[in-house]
Amino acid sequence: MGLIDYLSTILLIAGGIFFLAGTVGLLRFPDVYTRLHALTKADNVGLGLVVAGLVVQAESWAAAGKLVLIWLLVLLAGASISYLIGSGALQRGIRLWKK
Amino acid sequence: MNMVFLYALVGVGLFCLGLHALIMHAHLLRKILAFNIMGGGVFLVLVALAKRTEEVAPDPVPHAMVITGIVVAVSATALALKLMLKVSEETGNAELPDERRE
Amino acid sequence: MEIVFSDVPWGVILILLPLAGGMACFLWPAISKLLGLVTVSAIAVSVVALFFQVRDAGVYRHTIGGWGAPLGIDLYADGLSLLMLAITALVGLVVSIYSTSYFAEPLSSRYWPLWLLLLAALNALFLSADIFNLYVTLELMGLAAVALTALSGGGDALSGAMRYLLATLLGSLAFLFGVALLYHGFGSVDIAILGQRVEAIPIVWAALGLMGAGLVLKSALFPFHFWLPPAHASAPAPVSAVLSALVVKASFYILLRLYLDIFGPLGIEGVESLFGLLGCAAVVWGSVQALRQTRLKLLIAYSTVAQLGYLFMAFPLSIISGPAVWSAVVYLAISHAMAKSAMFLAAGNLLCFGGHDRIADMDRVVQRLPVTAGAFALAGVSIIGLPPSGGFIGKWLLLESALTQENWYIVIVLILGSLLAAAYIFKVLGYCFTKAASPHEPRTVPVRMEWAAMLLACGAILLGFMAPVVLPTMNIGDPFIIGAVLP
Amino acid sequence: MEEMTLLQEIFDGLLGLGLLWLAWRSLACTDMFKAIVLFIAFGLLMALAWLRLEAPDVALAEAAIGAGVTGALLLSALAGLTSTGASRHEVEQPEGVEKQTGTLHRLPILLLMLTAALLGYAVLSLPSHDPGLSAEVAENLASSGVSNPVTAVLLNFRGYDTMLEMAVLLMALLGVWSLACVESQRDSSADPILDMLTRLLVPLLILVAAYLLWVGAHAPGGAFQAGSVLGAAGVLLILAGWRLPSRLTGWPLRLVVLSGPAAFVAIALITILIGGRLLEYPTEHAGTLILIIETMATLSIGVTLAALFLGSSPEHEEKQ
Repeated sequence: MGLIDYLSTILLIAGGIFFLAGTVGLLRFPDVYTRLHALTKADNVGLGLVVAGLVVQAESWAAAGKLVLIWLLVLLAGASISYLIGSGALQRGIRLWKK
Repeated sequence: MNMVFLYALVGVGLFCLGLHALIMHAHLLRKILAFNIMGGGVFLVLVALAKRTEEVAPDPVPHAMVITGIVVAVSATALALKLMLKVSEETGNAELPDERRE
Repeated sequence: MEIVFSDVPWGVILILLPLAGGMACFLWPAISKLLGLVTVSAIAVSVVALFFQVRDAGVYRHTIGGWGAPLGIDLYADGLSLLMLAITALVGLVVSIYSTSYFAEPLSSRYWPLWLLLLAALNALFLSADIFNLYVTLELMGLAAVALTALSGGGDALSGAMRYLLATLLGSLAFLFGVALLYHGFGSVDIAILGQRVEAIPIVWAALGLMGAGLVLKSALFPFHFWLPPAHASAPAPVSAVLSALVVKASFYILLRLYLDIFGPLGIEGVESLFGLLGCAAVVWGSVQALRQTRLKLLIAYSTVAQLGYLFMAFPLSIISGPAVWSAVVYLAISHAMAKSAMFLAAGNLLCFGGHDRIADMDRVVQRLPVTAGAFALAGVSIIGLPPSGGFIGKWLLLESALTQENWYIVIVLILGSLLAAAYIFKVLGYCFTKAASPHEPRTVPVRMEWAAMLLACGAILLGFMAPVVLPTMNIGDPFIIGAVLP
Repeated sequence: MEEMTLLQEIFDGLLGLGLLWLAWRSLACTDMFKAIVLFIAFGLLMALAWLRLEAPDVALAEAAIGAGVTGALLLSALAGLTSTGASRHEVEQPEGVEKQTGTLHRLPILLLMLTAALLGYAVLSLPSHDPGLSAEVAENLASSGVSNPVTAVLLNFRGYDTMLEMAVLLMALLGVWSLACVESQRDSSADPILDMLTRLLVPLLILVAAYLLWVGAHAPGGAFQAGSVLGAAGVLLILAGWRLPSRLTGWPLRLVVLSGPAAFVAIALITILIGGRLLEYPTEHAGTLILIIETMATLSIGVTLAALFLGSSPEHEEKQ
C-alpha cells in the first residue's frame, strides 16, 4: 500500500464515522429539526470525505470531476430538501423541541 | 453459498412477502405496494441467475427483460393509483367492498 | 392475386395496423370513429389475406429483425392462431360498428385508442411464439381491458376494474416468474426451442405451477373467477362483449399453447385431472349462480364463468382422445365468443332501452325490440348447445369423446350444464314477453346496435354449418399434436 | 484477497436481509406514508443489489423509475387519497374477527411458506453454469449497431418487445387520462427555494438525460434511463407549479407523447417496405436508426412519465 492508499483509507474511514454519527443522531434526536441537522451534517461532510477519499484514487481527471460533481449535487439537493422539510414542519405547526 | 443464489433466494422471498400482503391486506395502496415488491422479487431472480457462470460478464438478455419489466410495472402502478383515487372518490374508502361470492 | 400477395407479411400488418390506428385516434380525437372503423376493416381484410397465405403456403413464420430464435423473437401462425385471429377480427368488426352508436362524446374519443390498442395486444398475443413477448402482450391486453372497464365510471365499474387490475397484474407476475425460471433453466424463451429442451426437472415443475396459476387466474377458472362477474357486468356493453368473447380466451390460448408445446410431453396427469375437476365445478357453480342473478349482465357474466369451465374439461379427456378434443374445445371457444358477445350487445340494447338491466322489470321486449330479443334467443341456442349451432358442435364433440372414454362424471356435467343453461336463458326469455309491473319511458335503440347483436348471434348459429371449413383450417400445422415441435 | 471476498459476502448478506426487512416493514406498518418511504428506500437498496449483480443498466433504471418516479407517483396518490377523505392508516381488523378465524388465519401463511420453500428449492436446483444467450449476443453485437449489449438486446435483437412496451406506457397514459380527473390539490404557489432548485436542476437533468442517451450506445445508459431522468425533471417542474402553456396542451403534447411508439412503428413499416423483416435494420444504418428511435423514445418516456404524475390530461384540467 502506498501513501495514497493510506490517505484514502483515512478519508474513507473518517467519512464513515460522520455517517455513523449522523445515523445515531437521526435515530436519537428528539424532533424533526434536530434530526434534520444531524442528517445534513452527516450527508454533507461524510459524503465529502468519502468523495475525497475516492478522488485521490481516481484514474483520470474526468472521473475525479464526476465524483466532485456528485458531491455538489448532493449538497444542493440535501440543503434544499431539508429546508423544504423544515418549513413544511413549521407550517404544520410542529413545535421546536425545548429542554 | 454462492452470492448469485443468495440474491435469487431473496427474490423468491420478496415475491412471497408481496403475495402475502397482496392477498391479506385490504387497503388498495398497500396492495399496489405489494405488487411492486413482488415485481422486484421476480426481477431479482431474473438478473441474479444471469450471473451464474463465474468470471464471465453476465447475460445481457435478462437485463433487457428487467428494464422492460420495470417500465411495464411503473405503467401498471400509475394506472392502478389513478383507479384507486377514483374508487376512493366514489366510495370514500380506499378498500374494495368485501368479497362475497354471490 | 397469389403472386402479388404471397410475399406480404400479413401477420406483421395485423400488429402494426391497430397500433398505428390507436395512435392516430389519440392524435385526432375528432375523427377517431372513422379512423377506428377503417382500421378494424383493414384488420379483417388482412386476416382473410393471412388465411389464404397460410392455406396455400403452410404455417406462417416471421423472424423479427432477421435474427431468429433464440436471439430474436419469432412470430408464428398455424391453424389455431389463425382461427383466434379470425374470431378477433370478426367480433372486433361487429363490436366496432356497435360502438359507433353506443359511445357518445366525450367517451367516444377515449374509447377508440384504448380499443385499438387492445386489438393490437390480442393480435400480437395470438401471433407470438416467444414467452417473454407473450408476457408483454398480456400486460398490454390487461391494462387496456381494465382501462376500458373503467371507461364509463361509476362505483361498480371502478371497483370492478380495480379488482380486475389486481387479479390480472398478479397473474402476469406469476407468469413472468415462470418465464424467468424457464429461461434460466434452458436458455431460451422461444416456445419451439423450449419444447425441444425441457426435461422433467424441478425448475420445470415450478414454472408450470407459476404459469399455470397465473393463466388460470387470468382466464377466471373456478375458484379464481371472483374478479370476472363484477368487471364484466359493470363495463360498458361493447367492452363486456370483448372481455368475455376474446380477452379471457386469450389467456386460455396461452395456457393451451404452453401445455401442447412445452409441458404436455412431460406427462402431467395430476394437473390435467385438476383442471378437469375445476372445469366441472365451474360449469355447475357458474350456471347455478347465473340462474340466481336478478340483473341481466351479471347473469351473462356468470354464464361466462360456466362456459369457461367447458374449455378446461378437455384437459383430462385429451390424454386419450388427443387432437379431437382440442378441436372440440376451440370450436366451443369461438362459438362462445360469438354467442356471448351477441348476448352482451343485446343486454346493452336492453339497458339503453329501459335504463336498467333488472330481468324481472323488462317490459314487453319481444314486441318493442324484436331484433334484440331474437339475437338474445339465437345466442342462447348456441350457449345451451342446441342444434344447429356452433355451441352444439363443440359440445357434441366433447360429449362424444367423454362417452367413448366412459368418463361419466364429465358426461353428467355436460348434460347438467346444458340443462342449467337452458333454465337461465329461458328465464330471461320468459320475462321478455311479460309486461313490467312498473312501465317506464322507453328510449330508442339505434338500428345499428340491434343488428350488430343479431349479426353475431347469426354467426354463432352459422358456425353450426361451418364445421367442414373450420375444422380443417384449425388443423393446419397440426397445433394439437402434443410435443409436435414447431420446425 | 480473501478478506475482500469475506467482506463482500457479509455485504451481500446484509443487503439481502435489508431488502427483505424493508419489504416486510413496508408491507406491515400501519401508516401508509411510512410504508411508501420504506418502499422508496427499498428501491434504492435494489439499485445497490443490481450493481452487485453487475447490472448497471438495470441499476440506473431502477433508481430513476423504480424508486424515483414510482415513489413520486405513490406519494402524490397518497396526498390525493387524504384529500378524498379516505384513511391514511390501514384499519386494523377488530380483535374478535381475528380470534374467530385464528386457525384459518395461519393457513395462507403456511401455504406461502410452502410455496417459498418449493420455489427456493427449484431455484437452487439450477446448475451453476449459465445456459443463457451471452454467446449469441456477443457474436452478433458487431452487426447490431451499438456496443452496449443491453442496448443491443433492447433495441435490436428484442426491439419488438420494446415497441410493445412503448405501447404499454402509452396505454397507461390513455387509461389515466380516460378516468375523468380528480381536481388537483397541489398548491401552485411554489416555495422560493424549490423554485430556485428547479431552475438549477432542470437544465442539469436535461443535460444528464442527453448524456445518458448518447452514452447508452456503448456504456450503461440508454433511452429508458434518459427518459426517466427527463420525467424526473418534469415532476420537479410540476411540483414547482409550472404548467404547460395552454396552446401546447392539445395535439403538440399528444404528438410528443406519441413520438416514441410512432418512431418505432414508422421504422417498422419502413423495414417491411424495403423488403426486409420487421425491424430488420440494414447493418450500416443500424446505429443511426437505433439512435433515432432512442431519441424519440426518450422524449416520449419523459413526457409520459411527467404526464402520469400530473394525473389528468392538461386539456381536461383547463376546462374546469
